[in-house]
Amino acid sequence: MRDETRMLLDSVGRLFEDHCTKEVADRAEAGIFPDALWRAVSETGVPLAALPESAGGADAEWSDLFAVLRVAGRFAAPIPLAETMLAAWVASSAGLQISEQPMTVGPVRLGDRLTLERDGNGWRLSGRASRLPWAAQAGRIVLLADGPDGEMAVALEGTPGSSARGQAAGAELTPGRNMAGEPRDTLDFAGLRVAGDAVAAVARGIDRAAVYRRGALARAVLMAGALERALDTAVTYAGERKQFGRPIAKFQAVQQQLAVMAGQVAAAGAAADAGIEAMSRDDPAMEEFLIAIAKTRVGDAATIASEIAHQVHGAIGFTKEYSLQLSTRRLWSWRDEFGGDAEWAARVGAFVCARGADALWPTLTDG
Amino acid sequence: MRDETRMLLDSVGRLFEDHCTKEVADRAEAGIFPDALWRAVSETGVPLAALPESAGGADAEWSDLFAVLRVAGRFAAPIPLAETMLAAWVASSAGLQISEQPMTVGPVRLGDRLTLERDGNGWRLSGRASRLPWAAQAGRIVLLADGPDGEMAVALEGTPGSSARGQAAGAELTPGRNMAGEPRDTLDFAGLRVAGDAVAAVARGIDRAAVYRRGALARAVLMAGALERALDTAVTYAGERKQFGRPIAKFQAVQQQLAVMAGQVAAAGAAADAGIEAMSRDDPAMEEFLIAIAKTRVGDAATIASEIAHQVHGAIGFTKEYSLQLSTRRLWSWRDEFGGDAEWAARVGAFVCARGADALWPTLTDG
Amino acid sequence: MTFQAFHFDPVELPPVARELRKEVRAFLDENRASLGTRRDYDQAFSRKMAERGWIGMTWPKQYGGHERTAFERYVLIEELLAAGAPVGFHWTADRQSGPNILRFGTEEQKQFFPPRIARGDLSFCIGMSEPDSGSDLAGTRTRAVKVDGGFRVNGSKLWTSNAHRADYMILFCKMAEAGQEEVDRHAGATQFLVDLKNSPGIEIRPVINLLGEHHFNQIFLTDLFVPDNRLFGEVGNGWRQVSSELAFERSGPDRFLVLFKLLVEMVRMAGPNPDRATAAALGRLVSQLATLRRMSLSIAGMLQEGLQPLTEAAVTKDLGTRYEQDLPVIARSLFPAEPELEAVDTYVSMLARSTMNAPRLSIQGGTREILRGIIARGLGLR
Amino acid sequence: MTFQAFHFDPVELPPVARELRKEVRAFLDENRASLGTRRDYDQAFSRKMAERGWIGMTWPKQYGGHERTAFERYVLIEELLAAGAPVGFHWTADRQSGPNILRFGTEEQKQFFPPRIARGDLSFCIGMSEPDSGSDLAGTRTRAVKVDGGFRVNGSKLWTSNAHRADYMILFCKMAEAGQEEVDRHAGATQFLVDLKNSPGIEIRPVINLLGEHHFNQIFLTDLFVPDNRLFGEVGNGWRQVSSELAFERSGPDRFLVLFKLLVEMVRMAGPNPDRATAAALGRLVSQLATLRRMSLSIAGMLQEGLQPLTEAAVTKDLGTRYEQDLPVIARSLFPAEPELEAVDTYVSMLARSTMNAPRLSIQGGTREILRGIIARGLGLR
Repeated sequence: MRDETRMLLDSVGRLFEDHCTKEVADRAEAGIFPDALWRAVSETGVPLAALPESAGGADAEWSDLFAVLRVAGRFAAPIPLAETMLAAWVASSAGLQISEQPMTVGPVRLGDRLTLERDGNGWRLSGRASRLPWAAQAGRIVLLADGPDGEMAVALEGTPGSSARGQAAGAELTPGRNMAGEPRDTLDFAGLRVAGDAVAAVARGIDRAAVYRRGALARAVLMAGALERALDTAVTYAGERKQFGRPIAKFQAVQQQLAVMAGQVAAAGAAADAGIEAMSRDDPAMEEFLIAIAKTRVGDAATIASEIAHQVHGAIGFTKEYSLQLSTRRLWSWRDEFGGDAEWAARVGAFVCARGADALWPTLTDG
Repeated sequence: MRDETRMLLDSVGRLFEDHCTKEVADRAEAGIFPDALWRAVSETGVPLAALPESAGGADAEWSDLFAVLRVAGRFAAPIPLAETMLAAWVASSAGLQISEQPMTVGPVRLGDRLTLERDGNGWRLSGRASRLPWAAQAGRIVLLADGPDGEMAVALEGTPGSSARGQAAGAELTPGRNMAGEPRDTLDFAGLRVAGDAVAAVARGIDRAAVYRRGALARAVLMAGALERALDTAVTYAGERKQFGRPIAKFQAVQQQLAVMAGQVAAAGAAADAGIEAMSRDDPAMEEFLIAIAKTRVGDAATIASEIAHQVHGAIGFTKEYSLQLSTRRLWSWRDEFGGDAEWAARVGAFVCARGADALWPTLTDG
Repeated sequence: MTFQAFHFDPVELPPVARELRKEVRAFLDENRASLGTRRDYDQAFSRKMAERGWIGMTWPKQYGGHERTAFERYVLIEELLAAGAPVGFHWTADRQSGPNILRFGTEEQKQFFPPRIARGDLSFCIGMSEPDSGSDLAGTRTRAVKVDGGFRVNGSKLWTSNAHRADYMILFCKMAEAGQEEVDRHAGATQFLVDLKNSPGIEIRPVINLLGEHHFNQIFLTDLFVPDNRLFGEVGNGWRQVSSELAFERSGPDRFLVLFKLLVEMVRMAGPNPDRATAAALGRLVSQLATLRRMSLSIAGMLQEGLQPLTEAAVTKDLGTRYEQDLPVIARSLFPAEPELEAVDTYVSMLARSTMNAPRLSIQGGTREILRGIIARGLGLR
Repeated sequence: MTFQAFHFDPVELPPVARELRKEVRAFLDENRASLGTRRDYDQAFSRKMAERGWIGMTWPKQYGGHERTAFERYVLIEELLAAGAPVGFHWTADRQSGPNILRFGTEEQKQFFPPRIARGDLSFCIGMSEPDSGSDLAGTRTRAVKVDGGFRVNGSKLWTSNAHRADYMILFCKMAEAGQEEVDRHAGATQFLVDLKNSPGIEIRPVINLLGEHHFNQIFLTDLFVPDNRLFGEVGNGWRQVSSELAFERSGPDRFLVLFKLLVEMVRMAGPNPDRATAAALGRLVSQLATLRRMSLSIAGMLQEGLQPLTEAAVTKDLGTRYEQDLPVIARSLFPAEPELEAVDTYVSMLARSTMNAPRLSIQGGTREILRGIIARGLGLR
């Protein structure tokens, strides 16, 4: 790891540690956006760092940004950091306006489809974007839609604070949340009129498939962080909690379970790293293959590790009061966002089967 | 359990314990049929006990006969006991001759198909019966074949001792074995001439499907016994084997593993019992459903339990010298004979899905 | 060689139990509106059951019971659970507290409590766990001191399900001398029947679970006075009284039917003609469930004979929990969906609830490690 | 909070390693007839590798090595393993014995052994386990007594792979006083380099495995004389010498490529267009394998830097074994077949071999419990 990367991670780590308190998490879950946290993160420049310097960014490496996501995942930071990074990337590359405010990006589900039709010198947007992260609280919503000549990006002004059912960014909004209480709002567009300068053709390769894939990777990386936190929490708890007169960490059954959990956490980190590296390959098919592996492996790790973490904790881990659920509820949610591990695993399998049995080894060792 | 049943099981248990030594097992695997064991078992009347008294049987309950199979499974008895029971049932009900010698029955694989064509006052038999248990060593081979008017049973004179590749019962014989070294020979018939009195229409309900299903149950019951033996072996070993100055049974990790194994062994026994009871229902569809559950559940138990048994044993369990492999190699083989757990599980699933979600509970509680 | 470490002898349900099943199904059909909701604690429903003699159904008639067999009770409760009936009001009292009072209570207690439970008038909760004693009851710190006319109790209880709604709590604590703040691990364990609604010195605080629901409570007992006639069983006999409950608590169909509705929805998702892999995955689950039910029924048979099959109960509970915790994992892999608690789609919301509830299953009724320790003891390993 | 209990830092294969991969593939292609057979021990094949500088490739040139990187060696061995090359003759010597001699041997030993190993002239085996000491080396009973000009060794070794074929054995034993029959658990552990082909007092008996194959041996040592110059390392330092091998032994691609050919055959069975469930099941396996390979490569990077990542090696071995033991189970469920060792069908015979070999995987290189104990220690739990 480069020194500047390590310094960046240390500093955002301290920032998250200061801001991501249990109270902030609880308030966020009650629908109150953590403005102070967002401002602090925003001031580091991380959310827009991938943009070229000309566009107010820092030409940062995606690998550094995603390493920050891992830290955010550790601290269960209740902000649309990944979404803002991806929204800025899509909008800026298409030449659209971006915002310092939290942004979101979509569609995030395979089945959703948005369409754009010409309307004078503007456009009309129709269709549904389901379970868009933080849609009601985003300052800008960047969507990918099918235009008459191919994929287009749309940047809509958000209406932050509109978390009740109703209108948001001109759409019908149905608020929702994932199992961790993070906002996942559905937007329905019925021919919404959009100005011409808010719509542009996507840059080559920075399209819906790319957003879906990197969104999946973002979730994998967040999960890798959440898994590290859950392990840390479980190991600490096992050392402190006494039963039968000694810390439960001294029971071989608990040790063996935590060892299994640690193995899964380590594998998740390694798989997430491989996915991150894949972004620098400039080979979308191979990027998709490696991200698919990451989402699959991390998802499987999340399933095994969260079970063990709860098992080790016993009843306390099942309470809202205790912090373990901040990690595990996110793991249960994130593993199915931007496609679950079953979907991505099928993609991995389809990829290797299409190449054939004798190409399996070359495929695995490529690069 | 009835008193006579318990007495029967006690006496065959002693018989198997006396005869099923490691030496007998090794010799059987080397191709030498355990005549003394067979004679002893034969003298109890068990192999033919299901037949009516008029046919030399004892009108015994199938449940008692299958309870004997469980004991045979415990002792890894290297004889075609289940096959002889089933062969006698098919042949006798069709009015064909049976034999005091070991018999076998087939086809045992779904894909195999035998056909009979009229030839004067006799018949011609064609087709393949793959991996027929002990075919080369059986005194009589009872096969189910498609005749011009439906299923027919054929009873062929065996040619015991013909374990080399060559002819057996007039067929081309390709010797084979399962992973436990038990004979599984393939017979190819190319229009073999069979006398008229060796062929008869099957009795109602005592057909190929019934043989396949009860063959699967026989394997499940044998496995339930082999699982009990493997557990007993592992528990005994754990109590005797010392590491780090104490018996490995005292390590919590070993205790927890053996507890898991014991649970699987108990479940296998219960599932096998349910399959056995199903034979008395006189409802072939429900019998098939419950036997499918038994083969599935016991197969899954075999997979989990055999892994733990070997794990607890370490290197010694991996040797030919030590007895654990007599149980585990049979478990690995038997779980895939007469259809593996994947096949039978799919049958269970298809059955409940065809009835629909709301019928699931009534189906489970029926009876 | 004995070969069979544990016994799960086959049992056949008597005709009377089959008859009862029909009655229960008819009853559930009449009360369809109460089923499958999140409102599990419903005294009105319990009263309807009481009217039919379905609470305390195996108890002696002289104490309000109906002297029916364990098999009938088994059929009743599996039907209730499979249907998602709201049995929370009487559940604990019917399963544990009532039978325990009949076994260890004074004649006055047996006259007072069981008939009221059987009428659906009284609900119970169990005050056992404490902040520092979960699996390890010897760590109990709540202490009772003998005073004039009764006992004075101080301490606190944690994870007490339904304490905020129940009428009575069976309190597990230790005897101490006056003024003694700490009790040692081996002090005499003693139980009391505590009137939660009419006793000063009880503070009940909610403990919200990770689904945002209120089932657990923390209870603070400050100079709680319990009169002599509400001492339960003998001073120092608390251990034995508690462990006799465990076979009941661990072997019932509630140990593998908590998430049954998810399996039903999975079958619905599969449709009438699933592909082979889907059919096989469902088939393996159904095979596990059918086998668990058989094992549980076999234990009911042993309970009917007056046996205490503690090891067999631990086996069944452990297997049942493993099966249920696997359910949502397999559901996700067969029928991928983004789980959502508030989803309109039954499967999607059930997937969320099941996923979030799964961790609880291996905690209640004994953790996995504790159960496997009991099984290992049954194998003679410890 | 540190969060990262273990380190698996990303590494990138240097260009020279990529080049080597091409060479190795060409070499394997030329020697296609030797691949994937059951004949794993083939000195002629090892000699061919030696000619290319592929045995002892990371060792110093002055001792017959080639001073290439750990990454190149990594690429070499993963290619060999994936292809099923017969590496048994030099495997142990190349992986463990040679590096260990270079680290702890005398100058004379370093001059003698490594160059001969690198030429494909000498093969080694490891005499560590005994009847009463498997995971627990402190239970070792084989004892050496100092005599004039050397040592006299008595005892026996078990599970010694390839002892019937190897030239030398690195023997692990304990120092004793003359006449002492029993040694205590804490006596000084010491190693020797034993010439198996030219020493009286050695009896080697086959231990046949459950596949009917001869890999293991039991070795009886009766007044075996080992000259002073074949004492290996220091008297009493045997423990430390042995544990330094473990990171090498546990992290390599041999810990997850033993059954690789089964995965290849599963992909073949699936065909180019598998259904979703089959694709997903294969995808999960491929995802595990790709991740294991990355972790193993990361450890190679640490070894290259001179680190001893023992915990990371234990993690990788444990995960690798779990993955490989699951392979035949998942194969059976995806592509049901009656496994048959002698089947003509590659998949069917491989399924049988894999099923029967699977138990071995969690024994060799440290049992599951031992590895998890090491990981737990790395977590600070013990």
